[in-house]
This record gives sequence, structure tokens and C-alpha cells, in this order.
Amino acid sequence: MIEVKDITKKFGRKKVLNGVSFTANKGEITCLIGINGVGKTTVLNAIMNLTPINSGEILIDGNKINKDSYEKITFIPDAITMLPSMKISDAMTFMADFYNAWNQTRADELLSFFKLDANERISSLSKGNTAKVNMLLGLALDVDYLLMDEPFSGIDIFSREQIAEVFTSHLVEDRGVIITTHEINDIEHLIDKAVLLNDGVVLREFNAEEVRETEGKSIIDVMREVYHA
Amino acid sequence: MLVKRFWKLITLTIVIIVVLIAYFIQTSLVVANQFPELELKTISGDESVIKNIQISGDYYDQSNYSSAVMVTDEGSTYREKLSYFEYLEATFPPNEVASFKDEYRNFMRNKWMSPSSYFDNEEYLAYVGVDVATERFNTIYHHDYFFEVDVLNKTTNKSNAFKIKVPGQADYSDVQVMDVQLVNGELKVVTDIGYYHNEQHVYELMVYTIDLSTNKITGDDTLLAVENNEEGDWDGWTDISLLNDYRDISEQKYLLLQKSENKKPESVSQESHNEDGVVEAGWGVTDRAFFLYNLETEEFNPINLSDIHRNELLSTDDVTGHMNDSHAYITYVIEGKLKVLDIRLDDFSVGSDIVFNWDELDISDATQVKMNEDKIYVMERFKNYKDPAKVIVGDMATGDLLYEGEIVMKDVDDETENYELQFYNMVIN
Amino acid sequence: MMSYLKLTNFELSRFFKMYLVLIGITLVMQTLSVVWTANNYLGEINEQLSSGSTVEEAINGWGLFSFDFITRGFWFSAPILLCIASLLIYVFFIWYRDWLGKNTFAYRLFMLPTARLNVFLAKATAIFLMVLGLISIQLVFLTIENELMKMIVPNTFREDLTINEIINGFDYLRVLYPVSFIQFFINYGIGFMAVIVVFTGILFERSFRWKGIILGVLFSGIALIVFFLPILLHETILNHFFYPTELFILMLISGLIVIAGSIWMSNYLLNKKIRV
Amino acid sequence: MVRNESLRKLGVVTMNIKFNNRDPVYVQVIQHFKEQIATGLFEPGQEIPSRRELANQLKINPNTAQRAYKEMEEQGLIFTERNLPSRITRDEAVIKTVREELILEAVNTFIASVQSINVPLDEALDLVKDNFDKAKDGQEGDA
Repeated sequence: MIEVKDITKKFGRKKVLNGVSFTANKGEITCLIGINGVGKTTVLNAIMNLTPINSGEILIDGNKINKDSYEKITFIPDAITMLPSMKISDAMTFMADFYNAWNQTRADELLSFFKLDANERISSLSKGNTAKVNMLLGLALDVDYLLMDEPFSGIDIFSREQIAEVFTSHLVEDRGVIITTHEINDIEHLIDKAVLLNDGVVLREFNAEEVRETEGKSIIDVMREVYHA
Repeated sequence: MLVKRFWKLITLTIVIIVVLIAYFIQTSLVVANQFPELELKTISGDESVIKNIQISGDYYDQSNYSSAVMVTDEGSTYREKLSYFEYLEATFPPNEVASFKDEYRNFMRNKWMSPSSYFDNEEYLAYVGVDVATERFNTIYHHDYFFEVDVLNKTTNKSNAFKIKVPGQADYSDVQVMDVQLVNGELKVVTDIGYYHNEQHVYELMVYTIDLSTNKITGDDTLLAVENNEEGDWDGWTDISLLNDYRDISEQKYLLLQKSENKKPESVSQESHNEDGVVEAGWGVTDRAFFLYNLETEEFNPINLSDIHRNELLSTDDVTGHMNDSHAYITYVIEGKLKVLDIRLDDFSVGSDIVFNWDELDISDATQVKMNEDKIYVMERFKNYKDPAKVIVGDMATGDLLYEGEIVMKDVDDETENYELQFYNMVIN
Repeated sequence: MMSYLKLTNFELSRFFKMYLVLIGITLVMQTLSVVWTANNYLGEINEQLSSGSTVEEAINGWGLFSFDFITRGFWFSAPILLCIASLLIYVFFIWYRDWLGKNTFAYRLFMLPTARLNVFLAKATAIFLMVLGLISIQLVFLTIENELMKMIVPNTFREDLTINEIINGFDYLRVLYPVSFIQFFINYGIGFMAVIVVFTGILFERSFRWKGIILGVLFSGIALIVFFLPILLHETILNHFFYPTELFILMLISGLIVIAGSIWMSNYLLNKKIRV
Repeated sequence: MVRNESLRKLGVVTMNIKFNNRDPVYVQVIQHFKEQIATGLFEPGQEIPSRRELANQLKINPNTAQRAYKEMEEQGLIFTERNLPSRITRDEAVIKTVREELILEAVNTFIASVQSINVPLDEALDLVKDNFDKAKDGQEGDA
């Protein structure tokens, strides 16, 4: 379980996060939804210790993040993390080199699933393929938790479908996933839990199926209620 | 596999290590061979008399390598060949006070290594240095001179350090400590002072007395003073000097002083001094007078010389003085001979001359003469491949030659012909 | 340890093409400089000989040709200065390139399952190895160029210099290649320390951005003062108290304190303050 | 929501459901299964996709698929023997109940609509009869 406890984060005088708390369970897909602001990405960065927080605490399975955590949790940012000069195969070698959690079989599987050519250079990839390589590098790690920042933004519909398919596949099975989005449509039925963020606070944290069952509302209904209130 | 993956790292590291090791090995070989080994080769006599001498000088070679060098009976040491830390630390070539740094490390901190500032006996090690504080008023500089005194009691290992202003109203332009003596609990600081007075340049040889119980200057005694016209129309010059070996740090009861009158010759107008302040060729010496000053009684006595000696002294330039417990000596070179005048300290009478014949020994005029106990040491200042520098030791009492040797190169090869050596000091321990 | 080596190798690889280009430029420019300078000299000599002078007169007029003629020329020094400038710039770029552009490689580096300090040390090591590498390769080039010069200029007109004489004949070469190994160690140790301090300054900037520049400059200033503290004290209030060896040891200690302090501070910033 | 025999591949059913966003997804999945069973497109004892396959095909959360299967198992619509894939129930009574339930549901919806516009039952039933046959012919023609 990832526990985000009352974290605040200031950039200069601006409070980007102002006491954000939520949990994300293993085996569930948690979606951080925010229609504006930079809060979502900051939360993921904070979980990965890629940005310092001003107060609060983040625990991963009860522990603070340390260097060994990166074998248990990985982050797929919205931009590719590998060098443009690298071939896809170089990027994979790099990952295999540093991570015990690297699963070559799965990497190869993903390569053919995404129909990618390992000899292609990252700099020459299309937007959609870049996003897929980025996804591949994270998904091929045998980690318990997977964080993804806006995996669907700015790419074509077919790539989006392919990526969406990943969420229902064995590739994320039993893992805890946190994704951020500002646009819920693509993943409405994919997520377990929605965390609605606005202006640095969590407005509502709910289970999507429960809300449908007990309140008869779609996620967008709830968003409409919450954000326009 | 590992090699293949890390080949950049491995190759670069190997290149660096191999090249740098090769470079430093080659460099150390070059340094080792840059300067020839020198040795003190005995021509005749008893080698034991040169056991404790250190001859220091400079080595020059045509490719602009130069290094200070020290020659002893065991061989030569070059400053440039010292290890990094020796180079950093050492007073090289070591002089009469260099060993104090090892013996009295804390006492010697921040002290000039000039032997004339030191006095050493069984109980005390005394030091008097000069510090200057300069103030500027518009374009005029005002100097305040201070004696920095430090006296170490060797038995208690305590030192008494203090600073006192050199007394006097005049704005001194130069203050130098020539010798330091400890007499009955009082420091005697022999000081050479220079200043301008009424457009005349004044030189004074002073002895300041410092009482070590109060740390105050209790007396001063002007031994000799001269005034020389600084303007261009002068045609003569009076010179005063302390003839005692200024490198000697041991107890000396007497100061041997010289006052000389020099006249500008018709043909030569160039002025030239050697480092001891003795006027060299080009000047006609019209008079020389010698004095002895007793530091204890503060008595000042002229030395009466015979006409022969006086005339000989007027026609020579290389005059040096030496001192032991009971005798003062004046040495000079005349007609290819080194003459030593022996002056008894009890009645200031001049005894019979001791003569060393330099023509026979093949020694040039440019020499350094030193005396230690009852022996006289003479060293030639210059040498090159064709004409090695000679070192001789004579007996002061009998005038016998005890040792004759020369400084030569070990394993001479033709390539090192273009060198020159200049020796400037001889330390006898 | 293995991650550190892998990262070092990786950092080397990232600059390797550029590095080879620098080496290539050096070799080409210096070789051309040898050929050009030597031919110029021979041209002047030949002109004088053809106008009826004897060989001795020609030599008296133009002097014997030595490698110093080449090292004093612009085209010999230019590539060396270029290499120095490139590496100085790369001291900064080795960090900023991980943040610049769409591909934020810093994400990857800081999510590696290894101490982040290894990233820091690998970058420092890479810079250091590249500096020493250039130094070594230049030494090899110097030897080759010296031989090349001997092939072009006939014996009669030539004064042969050893590598040490070439180095000693030129001021900045003497700084790059000191005669004593300890001096070499000192020169490059200070260089290494400076790189580490600059790295820490960069990490301050990366952690706190604008405010970080001020903190970085402040940190560098403190590092400078700490390093020179023994000499400052020695020259001022301590009134030349220390012997040279003591001062050397104190400077060594203060240098090590600066290096250790910088590494500690960098470790702290990397783990607690860095922003990707 | 028309299924074709040709979509049955290797005994595994390929499905496509247009979900609405307001009802729980698992309920919609169960509803879909019931319809398939009632119409006979899912035959008794027929192997059905694993939870993972279902989630993947329907692009739904695997946990939701799991919940739907669990519910269906409790209702006896599907069963799982040891480690074998789950199958559609062979229990005729259950199938009959499902069928009746669906019909009843449809009828209830029909009644509610008809009542809301005040149509007499006979008139409505006549219209139902006419249009039901037409719709059936049309569908068969399409296929």
C-alpha cells in the first residue's frame, strides 16, 4: 500500500499541495484526477522522491522510500526518460543493467505487443511510439507499484487503445497502479479508485464501482458535482 | 564480457596509467641525470680535516638548468633533486643555523635563517631579528624599526620573546643585525644602521645592550660612524665594516672592525661591491685602520700595524678577519701569497706572519677564507670543467699545509662540459 | 560499486564521441602546426642559402629550429585551450543535459536502485578521467610530433629537445605536467576538489533553482575560505607560525574537508532536496 | 447487442459491451451474461473467458470482472471446477429463472412505458404483435 499522508508542497510562495492524503492499494488502479494545476505530477514526483515535500509523509508498504524501493516501485513520467541517441535496445540494455527487477521476457513481449523495432533510435520515434517505449521500460520491471503520469495525453487514438489494453492485461495484474489524468473518458471503466484533486487538496477519494452502485453516478457526474460546487 | 562492456573505461584508465607512469619515470631519470655528481677529491694531506665541511654553491649549465648544490666529503646534494617535502622545508644549502630547526622546532618558528641574528652557547639560544613597520604620508614613507628578540633557555626550555623599537630620532633607511652576543645576562646586538642626514648618507656601527631581566634597551654604543656625500661630485668614500665572521654564532668577546678610506681612481668610475661589502677592484684604498672592541668591558682599541703590513694592506682588496678565544686574525692576499696577521687579544700586539703560497698551490684570488679553531680553510669560488675549484686546509700555528683537494665531477662525460659552478660558502661544523 | 562503475562507463560513453572529436582536432591541428612551422623555417633558411649565405650564416640568422618554435605557436595551444574549455563547459553540461530537452534523463538516473551519490561520483570520475586522458594523450602526441619534426627538419638546423625540455620551455605546460609526482597530485587534486565543489553548487541550483544559485555561490565561497584557511591564518593572525610541511599537511586536511563536505552536502541534496 | 455464431472462437466467447457510466460495471457484465444465457448464445456448460481475458476484452478493471464472476457464481449462473476454466451453468432451473427474470424485466419496462402514455392494453398488444414479427423478419434478413 502506498500511503500519502497530509503532504504539502510549495513552489516559492505558491502552495501546490496543501495537505494531500490518500492511499493506493496493491492490485488496484488508483486515478489522480485534476482538471487543472500541476498537483498531480507533483504527487507522483513526491512519491518517487524526485521532488522534496515541505511536510507530511509518504510510506510504501510502511517504509519511507530508499534506493532499494526503486526495485519495488517505478514511475513512468509523461516524457521518455531515455536519451534520444539511444536505440530502443540500448535503453532496454540500460534497464537490464541496473535493475534486478527487469524482466526481459516481458520486455520482449511488450516489444512485439506494441509492434516496436528494437533497432530504432528513440529520437526518430513517433509520439505514440515514444510513449509506448516509455511505457515498456516501466512495465517490464517486476515491481509492485507502477506510477504513470498522463499516459494518454497527446498521443493518437490507436496508441491510446493499445496502452489502455495494457491496464487490463496480466502486465499490471496484482500490481498497485497510480495514474494521473485530466481526462477520464479513456479509463472510466478501468479504474478502481478515483482521487479528485483541485488546488492542492483532495476534494474526494472514492471507489468508482461503489459510487455507481450506491449513488448511481458516473465518475464524471461526481467530478461535475465536486469541481463545480 | 566485462572487458567488452567497460572498454571505454578500461582503455582510458590504462592509457592514463601507462602514460603517466612512463612520464614520471622518465622525468625522474631526467632529473637524476640533469646534474653531475660532484666529489671532494683529495690531492694530498689528511682527509679527516674535511670531514665536517659543507661547501655550498650554485650549478649552472648551458641548457639553463641551475640548482643550488652542496658538496661534502661524502658527495654532492642538489636542491632540485631533493624530494618534494625536503624541497619545501629545507633551508638549502644548510647554513650554520639550519639544524636549529630540527633541534628547537617551536623556537625557530617565523625566524629569519640568517646566522648573524643568532647566538648559541651551552645554556642559551638567542635571536634578534629586525622587523619594519612602514607608514606612508602622501609620498613620504616613514619606517619604524623593531628588534624582535627571542631568547631560549635551554635548561628550562622556556623562551623570552619580545619586541622593542630601535631607539633614535633619525628616520632610519636601513637597520641590520650584524651579530648577537650574550654577555653577563645582557644581549649585545651589533647593528648596522644607515640613514640620511643633511644630504649625507650616514653609516653607524652600533652595539645595543638589552637587559634580559627588564626586556629594555639599557645602552647603546656607537663604534664607528661615517658620513658620505650622496651627491655626484664626491671623489672618495669611507667604509666601515665588521670583520668577524658574520656567520659565526658562537661566543665572541671581541669585535674586529675595519675603517677604510677609498679614493676614486682617475680611470675607473664604476662602483662595485662584493657581497661582504668589501670594495673590490677599481678603487684605490688610501688608508685602512683596524680596531678591537671588547663587548664585556666596552673598551675600544686600535690595532697598531707595522709599516710593511700597512702598505701591503693598502694594495690588496681581499681582507678578511677571524677571531678565536685569544687571537684575532687578519688575512689578505698579496703577490700570490695568503698572509695571516696574528693579533694577541691580551695586549693587541701583532705576532709573526703566517704565509701560504698560492702560486705553488695554483689557487686564484677569488676565494673564501674561514677559520675554525686552529685551522684555516680556503676555498676557490669558481670552477668549471677545465679548472676545478681547490680546497686547502692549513695549520694556523705552524703554517703547515694539512690538506689539499679539489671539487671534481664523478664519472665525467663530454656532454656535461658546459657547466659552471660558483661556491659561496663553507660551513665547518 | 558495480553501479558506480557502470554509471562511470555510461557517463564516459555519453561524451565519448565528442571526446574523440577533441582528440582528433588536437592531433590534426598540432600536426599541421608542426608541418607548417617547420616548413616556414626551412623556407626562410633556403631563401637565405639561395641568396649566397653559408649554412652557418643562415643558422645565425634564424637560430636552430627547436620544438619550442612549435609550442609557442597559436595552432599548437589552440586545441589544448579548446579541450580545456570544452571540459570546463562539460563540468556544467554533464548535469544540465539530464534536465534539458524533452527527455529528462534525470528521472531515470534518480530512480536507479542505487545510491544517488553514485551518480554524482560517476560524473566526477568521468570528468576526472577525461581530463587525465587528454593530458596523457597530449603527452603521446607531443612525442609523436617531436619525432615528426625531426623527420622534416634536417639535423644541421635542429636543436633536439626532450619531452621534459619541451614542457619546461613553456609555462602552462609546466602546470599541466609538473616534474614532481606530488606536485602533479596537488595540481590535479585541487582541480578535482574544484569540480566537486562546482558540482555541489550545481546541485544547489537544481534543488532550489534561483535561490540555489545564491546558495551555490555561497557554498563555493565557504569551500574556498575553508580550503585557504590555513594559509589565511598563517599570513594574518598566526604571523607565519607554520613550517612549509605543516602548512602543506594543513592544506591537505582542509582540502580533504572541502571534498568530504561537498560530497556530504551533495549526498544530502540528492537525497532530500533535488528536483527533477 | 447482437451476437453471431461466428464470433465463437475455439469455445471462447468474444464479447463487446457498450457500457453506460452510471450503473456499476459489474452489474452490467452480469446483465450481459444473463441476456446471453437467456437467448441461448451462451450454451449450458460452455467455457467462458477467464477474469483476466474478460477484463481485457471489455477494457474493464480486472477487479470488476472478478466481482462480476463472483456474483455470478453465487447466483449459480456460472461454476468453476477445481482449476479448470469457469463454465456456464448446466442447471436448467437457473437458466429458466434467468429467462423469466429477463422477460419479466422487459415486460415491466413495457408496462411502465405504455402506462405512462395511457395506451389501452389491447391496442398496445396488437401493435406489439405486428411489429415484433416485422422486427424479427428484418433481423433475419440482415443476417
